[in-house]
Amino acid sequence: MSSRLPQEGSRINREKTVDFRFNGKNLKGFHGDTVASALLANNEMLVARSFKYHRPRGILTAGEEEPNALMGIGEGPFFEPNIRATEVKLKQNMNVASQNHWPSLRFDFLSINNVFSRFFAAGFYYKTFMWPRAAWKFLFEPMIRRASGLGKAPREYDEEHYEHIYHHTDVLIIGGGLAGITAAKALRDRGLSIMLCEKDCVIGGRYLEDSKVGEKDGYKKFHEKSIGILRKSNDVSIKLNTTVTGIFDHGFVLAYEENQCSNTATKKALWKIRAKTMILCTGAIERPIVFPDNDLPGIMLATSVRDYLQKYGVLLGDRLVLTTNNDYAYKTVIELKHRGIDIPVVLDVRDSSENPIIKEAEALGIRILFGKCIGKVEGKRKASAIGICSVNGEGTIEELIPCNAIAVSGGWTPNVNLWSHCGGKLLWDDECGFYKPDPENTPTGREGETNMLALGACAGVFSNYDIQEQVPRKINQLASRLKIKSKRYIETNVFSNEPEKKTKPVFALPYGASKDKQKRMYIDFQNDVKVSDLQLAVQEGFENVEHAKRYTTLGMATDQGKTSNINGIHVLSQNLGKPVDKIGHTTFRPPYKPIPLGLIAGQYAKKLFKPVRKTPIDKWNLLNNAIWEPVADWRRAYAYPKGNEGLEETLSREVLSVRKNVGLLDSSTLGKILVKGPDAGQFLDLIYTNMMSTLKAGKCRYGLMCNEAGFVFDDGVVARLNDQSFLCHTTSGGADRVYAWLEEWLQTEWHNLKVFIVNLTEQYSQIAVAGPKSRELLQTFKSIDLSAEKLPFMNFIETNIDDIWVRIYRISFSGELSYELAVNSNQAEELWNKLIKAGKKHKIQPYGTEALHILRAEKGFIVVGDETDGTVTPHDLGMEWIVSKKKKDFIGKKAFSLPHLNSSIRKQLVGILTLDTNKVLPDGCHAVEDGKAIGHVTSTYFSPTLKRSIALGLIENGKSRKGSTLEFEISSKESIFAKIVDPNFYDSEGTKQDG
Amino acid sequence: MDKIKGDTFVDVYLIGSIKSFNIRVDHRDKKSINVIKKNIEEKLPSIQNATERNGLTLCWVSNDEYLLLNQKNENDTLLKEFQKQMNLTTGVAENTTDLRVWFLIKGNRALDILRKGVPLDLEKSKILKSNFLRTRLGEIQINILFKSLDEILVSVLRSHKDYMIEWFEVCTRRGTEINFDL
Amino acid sequence: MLNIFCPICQRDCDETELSCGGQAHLIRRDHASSDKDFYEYLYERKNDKGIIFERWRHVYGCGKWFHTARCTLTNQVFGSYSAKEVQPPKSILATIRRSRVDFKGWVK
Amino acid sequence: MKRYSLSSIFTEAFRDNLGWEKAWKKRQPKKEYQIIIVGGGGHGLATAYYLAKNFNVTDIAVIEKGWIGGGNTGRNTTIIRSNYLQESSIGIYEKSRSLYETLSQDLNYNIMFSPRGVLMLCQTEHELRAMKRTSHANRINGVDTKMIAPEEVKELVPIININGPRFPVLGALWQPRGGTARHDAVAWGYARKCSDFGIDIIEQCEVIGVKKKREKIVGVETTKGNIKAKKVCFVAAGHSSVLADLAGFRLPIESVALQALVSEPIKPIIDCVVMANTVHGYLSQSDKGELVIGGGADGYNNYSQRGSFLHIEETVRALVETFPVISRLRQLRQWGGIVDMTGDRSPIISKTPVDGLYINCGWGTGGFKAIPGSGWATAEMIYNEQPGKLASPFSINRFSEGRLIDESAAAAVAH
Repeated sequence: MSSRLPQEGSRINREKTVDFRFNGKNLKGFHGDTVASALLANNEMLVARSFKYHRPRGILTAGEEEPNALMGIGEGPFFEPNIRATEVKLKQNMNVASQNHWPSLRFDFLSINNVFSRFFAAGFYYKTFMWPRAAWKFLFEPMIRRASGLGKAPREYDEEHYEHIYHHTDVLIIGGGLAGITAAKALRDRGLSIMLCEKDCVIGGRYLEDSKVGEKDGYKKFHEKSIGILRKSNDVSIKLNTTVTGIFDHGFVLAYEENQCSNTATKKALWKIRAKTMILCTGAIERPIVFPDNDLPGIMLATSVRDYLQKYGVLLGDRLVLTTNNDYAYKTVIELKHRGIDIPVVLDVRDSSENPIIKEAEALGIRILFGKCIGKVEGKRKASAIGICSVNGEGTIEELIPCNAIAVSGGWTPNVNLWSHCGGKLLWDDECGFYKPDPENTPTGREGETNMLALGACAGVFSNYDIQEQVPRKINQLASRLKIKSKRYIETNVFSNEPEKKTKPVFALPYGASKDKQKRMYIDFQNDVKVSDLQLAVQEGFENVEHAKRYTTLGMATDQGKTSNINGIHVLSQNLGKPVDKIGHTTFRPPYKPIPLGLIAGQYAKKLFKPVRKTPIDKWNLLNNAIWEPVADWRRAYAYPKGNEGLEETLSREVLSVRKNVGLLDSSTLGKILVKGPDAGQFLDLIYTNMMSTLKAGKCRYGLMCNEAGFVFDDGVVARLNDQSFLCHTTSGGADRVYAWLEEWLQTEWHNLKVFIVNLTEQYSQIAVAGPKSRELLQTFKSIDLSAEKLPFMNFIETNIDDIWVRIYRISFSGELSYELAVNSNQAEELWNKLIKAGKKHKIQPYGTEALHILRAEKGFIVVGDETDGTVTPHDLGMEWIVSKKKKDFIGKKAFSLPHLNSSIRKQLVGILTLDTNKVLPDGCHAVEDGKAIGHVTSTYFSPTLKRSIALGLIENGKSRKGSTLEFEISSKESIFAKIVDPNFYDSEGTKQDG
Repeated sequence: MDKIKGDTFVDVYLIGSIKSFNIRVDHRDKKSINVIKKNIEEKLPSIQNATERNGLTLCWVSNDEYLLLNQKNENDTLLKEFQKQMNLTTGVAENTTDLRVWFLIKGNRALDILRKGVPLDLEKSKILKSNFLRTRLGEIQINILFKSLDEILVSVLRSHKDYMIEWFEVCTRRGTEINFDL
Repeated sequence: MLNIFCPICQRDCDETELSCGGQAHLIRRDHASSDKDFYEYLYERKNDKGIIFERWRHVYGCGKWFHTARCTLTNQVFGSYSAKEVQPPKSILATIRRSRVDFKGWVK
Repeated sequence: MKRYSLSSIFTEAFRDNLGWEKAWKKRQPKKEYQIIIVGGGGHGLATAYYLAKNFNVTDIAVIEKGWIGGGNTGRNTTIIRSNYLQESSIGIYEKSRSLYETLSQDLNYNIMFSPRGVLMLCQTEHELRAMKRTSHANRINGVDTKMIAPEEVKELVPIININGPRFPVLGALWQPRGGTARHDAVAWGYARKCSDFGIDIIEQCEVIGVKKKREKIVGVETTKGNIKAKKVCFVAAGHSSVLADLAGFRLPIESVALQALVSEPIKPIIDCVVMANTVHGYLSQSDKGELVIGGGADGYNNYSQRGSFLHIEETVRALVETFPVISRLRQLRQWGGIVDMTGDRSPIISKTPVDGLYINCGWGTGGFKAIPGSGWATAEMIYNEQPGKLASPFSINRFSEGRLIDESAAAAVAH
């Protein structure tokens, strides 16, 4: 029966009660309570069901190492499963629900697994569920999936706001306990920027709680003085409620700030810290002893019992038994005895101990038995009595002691996770029975230097006196290693020196436990891993610690083995008969404690997910009902439907308006790269497959770019502005890629060429004016003479439209008479509106990228990305004319000579006309010849111009198949037959575009 | 200059375009460098810095690249001449006014905003008044020109304008300041 | 996350500002080279488990390429040097030997 | 070998499970074997298994420098699919997928192959066209896939964010018989059968030298002494280049870190595997209830089995956009493996310049799904001393001939 004391609790504010609901029951707690302390205050000791056997679980600890008390907290968009009740501060009207049980926490149907647990030993699922084969998908797996998984997943989108924050610091101190505070005081005022992260909402850690027992009030003054010193020094910045969750290469550290104490909404931030040196002061975690029935609610770590008492004024029970292998745990029973709680017996597994605390406990009338441990625990959903047995032997019960709370302490495990994340190795300390940081194999920074120093409990130094002795000395050594010349730090040691005798490491008791008892000795409480499971793993050959972990799922639960790993390794070593340090340990991986996926996404979610690049004409497109299509990061107008037009209608209207009148296309996303210098021509000759150096000023030439493997990866028109400058246009998706490609060649290969390039993609917008009436439209602006002589095909002029400077290219992607107008982006919208207004009488229509695709397909022009897929050469596209024979060398030339790039069975670009003109070949369908695919369709549309379907495709030795009919299989039952023709369906002589 | 709306802990103004030139200099001969020295600035800015003289700001972008900003219209004629001379050398001076859009961040927590997206060390002590940094903010490239620690000019590609405005709206909300606890 | 010094900007760059260009000091094989040389240039890689010499580009900053020497097992970086170098400079090789005594030198 | 079944579990339950034998026997290396497989991961063990099963060769040693299944076999996101584009890729991946269907029964070891389906999202017009082309190629080459409309995608995956706004889902390529399997069980299942066939599985035995006589393999030098063999096959993804270096030749491979992460276990929210290539992230839910999340490989050579947080961030960001409800779920653990990346992102199953030395590597980010097929093809190649139909497209000299098998073909949008 857990309850609240009338007074006490350093963390709670008894004036402010907090109402909350647990599984529908309305309960009360105080401001400052954690959900766990509030539950205990309301005698809610049964809090969860374990993962595999659905055994009843109670609160085991008071921190983030909690394996049992996982709750679903919040509602609607703020609901979150699997939260440790020991970590979450209680809030008004908070809704808390336990998990993983049906129909209720008290009566869980699935606890029948526990009844038949003998059939569900470790790894049983590898040995069965194999017959009948289909049953796994329809019967066994759905059953297993519904039974497993702890909390329910949230159903609504998350309203929480997360942020990423960058921070650079010379020294990062991880942990604000005695070691952390002393290190900060020692390092301050030496010209170093220091950051200290503490996961709790106050700094001080363990020694604040310990200072109240027996020691006079000296620590309070010492604590106030320390905080005063740190607050005054301006080079120390402290972050509370911030847990360091991961150490990465080159001093990159992740810390999760979850500020529950602030009045603003819980602020969740991921701190990305770059630290030159890190000081690990993460303390240690108390370890349970593994004894029969050690998983019943009412059993808690000794120091956690004291934490709940001193921090929240909560009693785990009023008749408590302690079993321990160290002296430190006695503080718990002495504290309880001071409050009149009945301590029937203390079972000390050691043979004896002379520590004064033993005398003090006996003086208070506490019965202490040495060499004894717990042989069994009675109680259905709560501990009600314990059976005493000797540490040696198979555990026959000597005496039954009724009790309603059991405190356990098997010693302390240094918290070495962060040390091991990035290269730090560990040493097994056989006397103390734990792994600690190996000073010879430390984590290393960028220059291979040691960049982490472990101090205090996480390095195996537990007593406050020793910490106060060693930390200043270690910091002065660090300062000299970092060549910081400044005064040595010395401080008087306020702690009394009571050397703690080396505790005898103890893990699983009784030593000779019977087979039956071993099946009730739990190592991992959440995944129900028992001593017998590890024995089975060893028996079946899973001897390596990694194999044993994966076979039994030991330490794979949400607490990642914080309270179970060391016990598990020891039991494994006993079964293998090998010393523990020969066994090794499993890998510590980030995050130290689970962090929300939304936090990892940070502010770059919802609106800010992947920037949308918008052209200067985007607003107009938006107002004119454009359908958008993502092209790389841009959004381009795909089509401009009018009224309730279907897509087909829109596309044919847009295509026909270009064929008959005049169309306007926003092609501002085109890449525009200026290449300037005396060697510009020579450089472009190396980049393109055709000659560019012979291009005359004022003229344009279409160019194809291949990579070294000979495959086409971009194309576009190159215009020669003057003898020193070319302006290369690239595809929209390829703009940044091509710019980087050219910079790479200039900087790393041909750095002797006198050439510079500038990426002007967004300096200019580009508007295509295409159609028979395009010249007439542009002529309405007095200042320009666009006759065929003045501006022949593939030429450009620079002029003005009203007062807007434009460069008009006579180039055509639609096959019509067409111009592309380059204009400074700031005036793009103004020019676009002028053209729309002037074009009214020519029935001008904007057209989108899909209409453009149809227009160019009608001409048989290729689109990089549709006709090419990274494995296509110019020869495959039938563009031998664009591959210069004269040039000595260019990128791709060597590859063209490779055997496979010249083999006869290569796929070649062809036009494809279906016999039934109304049938449109589906996207990507394949031509089939006696059951084998011999090519595929790359572009396929219904051509409004030709009133029939057209398609382009890459077919094995396609050129020699001109005139023949091929079968295109479009489904297992249906094929379409089509004739192979020349890939130019419209005005093949090009009279329109040249006119 | 309209201010980004919202209850923010720092003021952000959208400036729009500033007349600018992308400059590339050829170190093989001193011609292109001398054109800059003669017309713009005798002492070229050092690495990661910018120099400012009567409305002309010359920013170091790379070992052979500068960004020239002109915030006074009287300099137009001078700059036209500069561009003509420059393009006679093997260097480049290309008008890139329309390429970028500029924002002004004002307030003593101006640096805090950048620390939510820029991976650099933006500690007050490490920043010089004349710094010009080109780096990453979230997923886009950004230029940062320090007028003072409380007044910072930043620019992004014009196509990222709306994204940048939304980024500022999200990251400058009051209550999301970066602060320490002790 | 790596933190590599950009020799042009003279400052450390977070890995997110950079992009890696793979093995350094490959010799470009043009049209006159043998198929074998061309294969080695385009596809064959040392891919050493230990010290490697690689190319990085400061994409979000100065946009320049540069080389670094790095250990692929511990991510220790021994220094950055200019993109124009055809092989690792003496100073870099010396830095490596100072902390890696078993370093056998750079192999083409 | 004691048969695993419901009845054997029943009998063992009543004698404290003391009857179960070692899954695979612990062996020390003999002086000589007919064949040595270097690498005790899924591919290595499968090669040994099919050598014994298909060709009755059992004088084989599988030597592993760490613990079997400890390399990439224990670090992947357990996805199985065969909806590839190129015919030769379809050959080997579909062979694998079909072998996975009955692998539990063949090995008498429940590898929990659950064909819950694989969904490849199309979020741009370009990607939609590319997936349609793949679906036609699949049908013609006997792989059961089909294109489905956004509404069907929403039905299959209720938690998906179908209409963007950033990248609305325009459709998806659906392979109903794709799915996942328990990766450790695949390694242990093969190991158990190999051990039963009499094949020696030797752990903690690292190859530190290769013995050759005039370019013909003679044996290998290991941390447990020299072992002679007529044929040796390197099957050690991540360390292929290190071994090739010992044998005196180089490979067209770069070893990079590929990272993955799992969320805390929750009740079932998604049944099939969803891959969103436009935003670079894929996700499935394990039987235990954890969301298994993976994305793109890191960008630089790396043997440290840990990667940069950058890629975890990008992958999670992509999936929080695609499945907004997972935003409040918590990441439980992240890890990295070392994968072999080849020039065309396709594997290498090939003879090598050294006579009698074969190699199986280059699986990049797609190795787990290929384990049975790769083992089958490699066993065939080693036994016949000539690559068979499945393996021949993946020879090393394909690169020098320019005969690339480019699966990243439907590359970025360009128009």
